[in-house]
Amino acid sequence: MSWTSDELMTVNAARALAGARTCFVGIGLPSAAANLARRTIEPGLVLIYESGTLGSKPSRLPLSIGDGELADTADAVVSVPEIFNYWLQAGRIDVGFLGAAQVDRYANINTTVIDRGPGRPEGRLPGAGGAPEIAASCGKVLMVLRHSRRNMVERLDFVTTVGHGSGPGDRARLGLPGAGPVAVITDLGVLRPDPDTAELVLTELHPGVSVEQVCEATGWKLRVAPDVGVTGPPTSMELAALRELSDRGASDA
Amino acid sequence: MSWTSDELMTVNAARALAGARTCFVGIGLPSAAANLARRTIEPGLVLIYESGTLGSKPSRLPLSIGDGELADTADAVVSVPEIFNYWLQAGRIDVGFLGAAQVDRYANINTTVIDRGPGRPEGRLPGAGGAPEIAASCGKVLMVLRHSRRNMVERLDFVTTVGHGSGPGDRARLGLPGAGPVAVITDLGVLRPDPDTAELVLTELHPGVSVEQVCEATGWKLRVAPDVGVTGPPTSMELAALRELSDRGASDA
Amino acid sequence: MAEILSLREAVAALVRPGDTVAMEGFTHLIPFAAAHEVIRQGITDLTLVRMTPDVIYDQLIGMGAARKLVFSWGGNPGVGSLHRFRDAVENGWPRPLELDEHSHAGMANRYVAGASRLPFAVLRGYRGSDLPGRSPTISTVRCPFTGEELAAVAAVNPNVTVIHAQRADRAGNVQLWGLVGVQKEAALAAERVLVTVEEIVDALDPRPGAVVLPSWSVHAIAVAPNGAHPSYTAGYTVRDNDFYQAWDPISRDRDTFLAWMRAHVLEAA
Amino acid sequence: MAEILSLREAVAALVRPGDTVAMEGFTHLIPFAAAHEVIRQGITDLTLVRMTPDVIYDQLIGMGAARKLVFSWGGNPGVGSLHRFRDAVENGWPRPLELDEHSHAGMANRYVAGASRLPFAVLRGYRGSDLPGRSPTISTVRCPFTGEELAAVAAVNPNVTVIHAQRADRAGNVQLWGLVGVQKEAALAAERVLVTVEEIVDALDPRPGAVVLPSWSVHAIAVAPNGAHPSYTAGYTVRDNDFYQAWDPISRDRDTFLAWMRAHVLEAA
Repeated sequence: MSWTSDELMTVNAARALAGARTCFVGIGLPSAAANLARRTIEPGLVLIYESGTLGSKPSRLPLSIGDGELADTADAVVSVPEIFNYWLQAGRIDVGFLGAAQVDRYANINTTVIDRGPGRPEGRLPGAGGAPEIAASCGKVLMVLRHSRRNMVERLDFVTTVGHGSGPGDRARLGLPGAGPVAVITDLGVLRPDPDTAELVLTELHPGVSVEQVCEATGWKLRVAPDVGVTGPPTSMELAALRELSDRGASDA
Repeated sequence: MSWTSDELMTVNAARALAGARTCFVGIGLPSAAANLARRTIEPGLVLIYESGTLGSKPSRLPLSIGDGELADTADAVVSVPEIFNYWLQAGRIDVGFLGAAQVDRYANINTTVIDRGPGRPEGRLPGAGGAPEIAASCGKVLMVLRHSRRNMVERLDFVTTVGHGSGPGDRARLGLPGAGPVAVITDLGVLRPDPDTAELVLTELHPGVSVEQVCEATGWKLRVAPDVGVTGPPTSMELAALRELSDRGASDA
Repeated sequence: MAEILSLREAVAALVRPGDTVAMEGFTHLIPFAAAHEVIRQGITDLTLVRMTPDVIYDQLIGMGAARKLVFSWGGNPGVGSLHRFRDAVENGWPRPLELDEHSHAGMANRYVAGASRLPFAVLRGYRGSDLPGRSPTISTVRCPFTGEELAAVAAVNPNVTVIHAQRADRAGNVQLWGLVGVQKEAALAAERVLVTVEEIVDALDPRPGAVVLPSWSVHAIAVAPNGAHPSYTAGYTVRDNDFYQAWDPISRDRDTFLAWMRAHVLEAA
Repeated sequence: MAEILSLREAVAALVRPGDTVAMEGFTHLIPFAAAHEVIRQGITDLTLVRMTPDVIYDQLIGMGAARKLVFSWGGNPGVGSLHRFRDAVENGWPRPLELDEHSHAGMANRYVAGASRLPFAVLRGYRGSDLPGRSPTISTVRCPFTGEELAAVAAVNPNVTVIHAQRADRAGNVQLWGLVGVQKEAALAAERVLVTVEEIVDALDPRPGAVVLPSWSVHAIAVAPNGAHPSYTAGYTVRDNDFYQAWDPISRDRDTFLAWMRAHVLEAA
């Protein structure tokens, strides 16, 4: 059986949701992962979208966070202010699942602007969306993005969303209640914050990926766990579920 | 045709709603008046109850502000926080209609405690309810209560709700956006604030009531308008509508 | 996830002596059955929170379950005074009752802040009123943009909120409709949430005006048919207006009250 | 009371050059037809407010209608960038675009404050983010009870809010359901409210999940069937996902964009 690197990423992102009860699903790749988790490892996972749906059970991947099926299949639909104030901010959500344009070694995120160098205008990214408060208030945060030196950078051009700030203790100092990012899942492997330094460390490679490849694709000098592991290959069931989902909708929801 | 003094009060309270589009209906006598207005002088009047109903059209007088018919006949039912924040506080309501336990010459209201004199415990009244913010935020305020030295007092034991404070300019100084009380309708007549002093002045007597009677029933030295008028007697239509309402429900809603 | 328990089990599991307890329901859906179970279990020293204390708190206060009341309007709606409430406040019977007193707008916003896990809420309220002088949970805050001074009220976060709803499904999702009052906010403000329902159904078909509390926001559900009586449950029961009127003479006298509670609450169920 | 007008009349009556205009709808119920009418009437110098600018604002911005954008996420959902938005921000074409940029939580609360007629709202937000440094409408406030410092955001009070809804009755009461987003708050925050609807009906029978805006909170209603296209109206139309994908190549190039707008907006209607 063969698979693409995007499939490896999504399957592993879904696996990271094992044990989660509720997930605030950010726009982008997270929606594919969270929907796959509901079909595989965590069938009871409650999907929460910032468009106001609690407990959506879409039959296909939504193209946008406002697809009608998210509302039609939800346990409850609430207003956007309510979803942010009563549900997210109140700390009721176990996992926040985010994509990102730029990530640094402390899992901080930039989705606002790209510095293109002196004399050139800033490049525009979509903006913050729900991310700053998702990352602040969920019990923990998962991130999923494609691995490249453009995405995994030495220094963010702008801090839209705080992961671990400038290191240990920063979240507490800033008054961010959740534990923050616990894993960054890419198409090459999985990075996790070192418990002592909060710096992202390569802890797992996807099958067939080398440490050198990952270091090469990372914009900072990436630390590698001494006992770096290899993620289990996608099972046929995982792939079948993912492909069924993707056939029915967009893969980059 | 004959009528009771309570009927005189309610009929005149209803008449005071002429021209109003929306009315925030306080608990107590105001509900009878507002419902009568909908059946007589102002059929399009939109009744708003603090229980969260916008546009209730009850067929009988509700015993409480939470009777099911208020919700069943409403254009919209919203939560209690919403009714206070988005509808009342936002200044969308033309008239606030309040009852009161104690009123002073500036139409301030006490519904909290009664001072029973030295060594005796305070007498307990029900409390503020919605009144402080109804009186603050509605375009104008009407009040309805039975006239007695116990109710119309020289000095309030407690200021629960500000009418005109201690006189002209006080509402502006306090930042109260609405115009405040414009009429106090009792079972003896109608008092209105003097435009210059904001003090309540007797402007109209109900048919058969004398100025002396009203002064006698008022706890402060009541000023009387030079051209004090007499309210029109209840029409047979008003009385019939009121009696039909009352027969169907409680008269002191 | 909500557990479906008997009312006795649910109250025993969730309500503890000394707790701050909110029983909400704005005239509609007042959780009388749960309050009676609290009385039967002798749970006391409670701080009771409720916008409109009503007959339900008159009963709890008269039975000595409360040390403090947080509220905004305490009357028998459409009837008159709450005699047990007044007796406790005026005469300390059966025990003194501390008060924290607000306006409705203030109380509603205290629940909103609680549900949002903010320490306070902002409103245009209390201006010129004597209420702030009596409450440590009313203060002011200045707008950082306009300089305007506004009222601030402290969040309410009960240990337990108790509400009554039309129904729940077997997974523990709760559905209520009609006048929904401040129940969502009161529930989400609490550490623990107990919901009594008219019935458990297989599926919650959508209803106009319904609020749904997902199972994972509720801790215990107990079936209590007619559990809001003498209040009502839209679609199931009607308000027993006669009872509210009958409560006036029952509650005026301490002994009559106690005899009634003994016969109808302590020795019932 | 809401007046029922043609879309042309309603836009002409309510939207003025230089206005602050919010067109809301969180993916669902986006008022495209009204936006196109604004473009056709050449109303310009607008400050556009919207949580998720989306294709609707890409079109207004690309046609030069906006001088400023207040927002929290500006992309083509599920597809990619908004090219006209980026061209305006990065290259000032067809005119420079000033930005006031928030998070979703911040924007949602700005509307809540606006609807409540408070000058600001409080939230736990923006902590550690660079966003406050770029926006004059983000500040802090201290809790008077706990001393905690929280984010404060300035209220948004548009001159006009434009929304699309399923239907209105002849009296001008408006009903919308499905994902209701932030439309109630956006409407109630505005001085003037314009609602386009799929149809006018005799009576609004109650619907699960429906929000009703009473006639007296709305200023003009215009019938615009399929008026949310390429967005959708639950119960009436489905989202045109193909259009969102097609918009990417159309909007990448200035001339292609202008030709498309000429053919499909300016010369349509």
